[in-house]
Amino acid sequence: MSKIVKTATGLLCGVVFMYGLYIITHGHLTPGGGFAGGVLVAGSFILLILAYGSDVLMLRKEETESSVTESSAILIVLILAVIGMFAGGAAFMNNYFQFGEVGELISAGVIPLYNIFIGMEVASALLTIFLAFVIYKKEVLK
Amino acid sequence: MEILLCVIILFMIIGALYSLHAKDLLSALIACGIVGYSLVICFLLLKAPDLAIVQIVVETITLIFMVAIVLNSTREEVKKQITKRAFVNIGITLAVTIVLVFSFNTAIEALNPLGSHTTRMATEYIQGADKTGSANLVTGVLFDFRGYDTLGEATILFTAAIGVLTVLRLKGRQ
Amino acid sequence: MDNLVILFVIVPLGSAFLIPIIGKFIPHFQKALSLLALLFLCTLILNYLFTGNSQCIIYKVAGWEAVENVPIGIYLVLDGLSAFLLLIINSIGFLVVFYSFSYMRKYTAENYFYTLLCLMIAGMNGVVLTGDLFNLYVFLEIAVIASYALVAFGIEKDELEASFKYQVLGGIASLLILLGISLLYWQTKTLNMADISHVISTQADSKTTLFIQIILITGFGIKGAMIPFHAWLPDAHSSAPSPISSMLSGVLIKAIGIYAIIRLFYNMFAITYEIALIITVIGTLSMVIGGLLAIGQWDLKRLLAYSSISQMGYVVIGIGMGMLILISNGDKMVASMAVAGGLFHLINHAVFKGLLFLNAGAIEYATGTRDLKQMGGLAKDMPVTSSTSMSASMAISGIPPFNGFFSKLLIIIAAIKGQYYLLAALAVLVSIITLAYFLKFQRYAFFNKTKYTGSALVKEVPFTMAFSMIVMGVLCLVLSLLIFPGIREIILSPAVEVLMETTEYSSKIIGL
Amino acid sequence: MAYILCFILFLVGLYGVLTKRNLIKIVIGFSIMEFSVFLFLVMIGYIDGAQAPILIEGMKNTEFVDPLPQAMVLTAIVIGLATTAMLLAIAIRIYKKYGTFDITKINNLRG
Repeated sequence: MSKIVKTATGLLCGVVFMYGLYIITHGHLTPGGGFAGGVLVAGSFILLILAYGSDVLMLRKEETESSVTESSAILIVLILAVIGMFAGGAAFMNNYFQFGEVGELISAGVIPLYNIFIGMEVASALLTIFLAFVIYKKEVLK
Repeated sequence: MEILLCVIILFMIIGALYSLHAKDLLSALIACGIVGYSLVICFLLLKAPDLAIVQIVVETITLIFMVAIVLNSTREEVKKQITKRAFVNIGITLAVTIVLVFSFNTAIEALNPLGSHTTRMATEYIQGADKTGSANLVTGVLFDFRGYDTLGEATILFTAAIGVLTVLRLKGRQ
Repeated sequence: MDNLVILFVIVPLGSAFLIPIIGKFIPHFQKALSLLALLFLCTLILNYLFTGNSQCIIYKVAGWEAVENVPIGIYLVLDGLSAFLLLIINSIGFLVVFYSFSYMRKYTAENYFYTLLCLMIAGMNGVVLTGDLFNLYVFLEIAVIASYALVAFGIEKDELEASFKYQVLGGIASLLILLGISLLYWQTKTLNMADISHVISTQADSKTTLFIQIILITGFGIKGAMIPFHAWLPDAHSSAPSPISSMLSGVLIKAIGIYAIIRLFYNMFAITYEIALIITVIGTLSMVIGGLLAIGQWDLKRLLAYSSISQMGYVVIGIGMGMLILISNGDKMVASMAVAGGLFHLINHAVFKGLLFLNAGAIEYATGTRDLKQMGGLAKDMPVTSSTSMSASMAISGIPPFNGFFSKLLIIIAAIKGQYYLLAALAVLVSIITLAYFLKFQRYAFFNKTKYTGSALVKEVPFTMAFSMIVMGVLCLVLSLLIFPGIREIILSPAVEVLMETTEYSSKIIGL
Repeated sequence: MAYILCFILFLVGLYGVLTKRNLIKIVIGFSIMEFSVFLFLVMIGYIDGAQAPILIEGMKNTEFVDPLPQAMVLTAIVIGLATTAMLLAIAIRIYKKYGTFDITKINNLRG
């Protein structure tokens, strides 16, 4: 790819990444949430890979890392949900933190935490899928 | 409102038909993408901004995946000659479609028309901002009232990632 | 016990999430964890069955209580029928995991295999536990997406093609189910199954309900491989690795296809004559055509797959006949007998068809072929496989004292008492056909002259595989005890009771 | 009327899945079926003159559209993404084995 494309992508994907983070963290206030934001974050990484390309060895390492991230993130979501069985209303998936004021950034109990970890899970899952396709095409379908 | 919606859906139907009959796979994919983006406009019209955001990013990602797969492959679809049977097939398809649409029409006659929905289970969800603390009611439903569904949904994405890794691994047997 | 209900979903999910992280560093961690998880669930459900006196447990996820008798959260319901299905899923799953220890050695990526297996079990447990329609759809998707990947696990031509076909039909089914659920939400404005049942019973209109019912029957019929929609089953079940074929045939089509049909059409919708007739006709077609198609097969696993369709036909006939008798105000005893026969055959089929697929896997493991014409004389070299498959074949063709005899007998007696003489005759006929093709299997695989010309000598399979097969072979005999009073009350009767008191389900849950 | 058009879109997708002989076209057919079901669900929850279900300060006693179908569609969109990814993975593998996406040249197995 030409230098212009690379520079432009570098700038753009930073913006996309930040926007993804904004959507994740404000999921309980504005439209969007863990899913939309997670897909955006994954999209910024995918843009980078598309523009810069990368050798297969590096990609394989990233694939392992993103799949581990994915498993850990969803495990944390499950643990957050299980904690509800012992705290507050003593039920699975219970919202056991202080609610706070509706409309504030730090409010809505566990929901922001769920949003963050679900966003992480979605981002790394999509990245894993994309990397699996790219590695497969590079190695097998030359 | 409903007329605008109908026009967009009609456009989507035409796009879908073109997409299914295009000779080149890449143009088929792009037509499918346009149908997906028209869906975003429908969501905005129907007051669902959350879904619009999710649909627009998911559609983009899906298109990237699909184009990445199709790009270096044989894109041409095999040509088929138009025979007499083709007209018979079209006739059968149209007849089945008419029967199904007619039965669907009779089935939904008694239900609320567009725009006059009432809530039963969701009444509590609409008043539930105090109970979940979330200003975005959809997020409140997703992560609190029906958080169990969302856990399942995240699990499905996890399953798909593991499944793709399984299917695309290089060597199957030792 | 109340809080333990949710463990049926959490434990397999948790192990599935842990395996990819830790399994890389510790060898054999994946096997130990999945085995322990399933053993724990087995003990849990047995504990419930033997001490819980089968009271109905309602678990409200996130603690949302109903407002003015309208449930707003997701409810999990553990009653007799769910417990019955949970017992089948987790015990067969446990034996299959044990069997896989040796069998899966020839494949790579064992971590992914056990992860997907745990996810599939979590999905099925979620489906049978849930009391919420959309939640059922979500967990059904977990189970089937895991099974799509597992069918393609060998990544050879046949596996990939079978998996694609399975995905196409399964995808259509999923979307039909989703369409049905959305129509139902439109009609009733609620998703809780008990509440839907309550709302529908107050509405006079039946055209909408009939349309929804037909869409849902089509969707779940494809998932359960009933005859007009069976095209994916023989390919998918014969291409998957053998332990997975055993799970798919023995458990998956029951948990997501038949169970959903039973639950929705007994407990959620009011029973109508048309639907009962449709279900019975579909069951009869499956039973007869599946049996006829199975005779001509020479690929061992395809033969077993077609026979699955045929045997599931028996189950559906029992269920449909029960509905027909109930709706025509027949004798309630006869109806409950038909339903008991169907459910009894369901558990029996899980055991013997699971065992037969494991046998097929063992034969493939030892000789490397699935073609019946290339086998022969294996009885001498593989005594365990031979004897267990003999017991399973006897059970499936209904020879006393094996369990298959009693369940078929119940269905046939109920058909005669309910004056469905044609059904009874067909059931007997198909039973004879079943005997014919299993005799063919026995003869060509075990008793003919040795035709196998491989390089190595044929040896008996390793211990873990043999152990699972022996346990299931013994179960084939022991399960016939379920018919006798005293034991029947623990497992079978509570499940039948749930179905017989059709509308009790909804009033029990929403408390009206 | 909109509902019927939506159902026709569903049937168009179904037609594509059942009759097309190209693996990618089948995937496209699935996407179209999914779109129609999503649209259908969101239309059910729409209420004339109601607001999007997000609380903004100074907004009291307004009517909101039903958030439950929207939450369901959000779940279903992600499920659709997952199924599409699985289908594409299998399709690319089949392409490697046979060198074509055309299903008429790929049938070892018969139902």
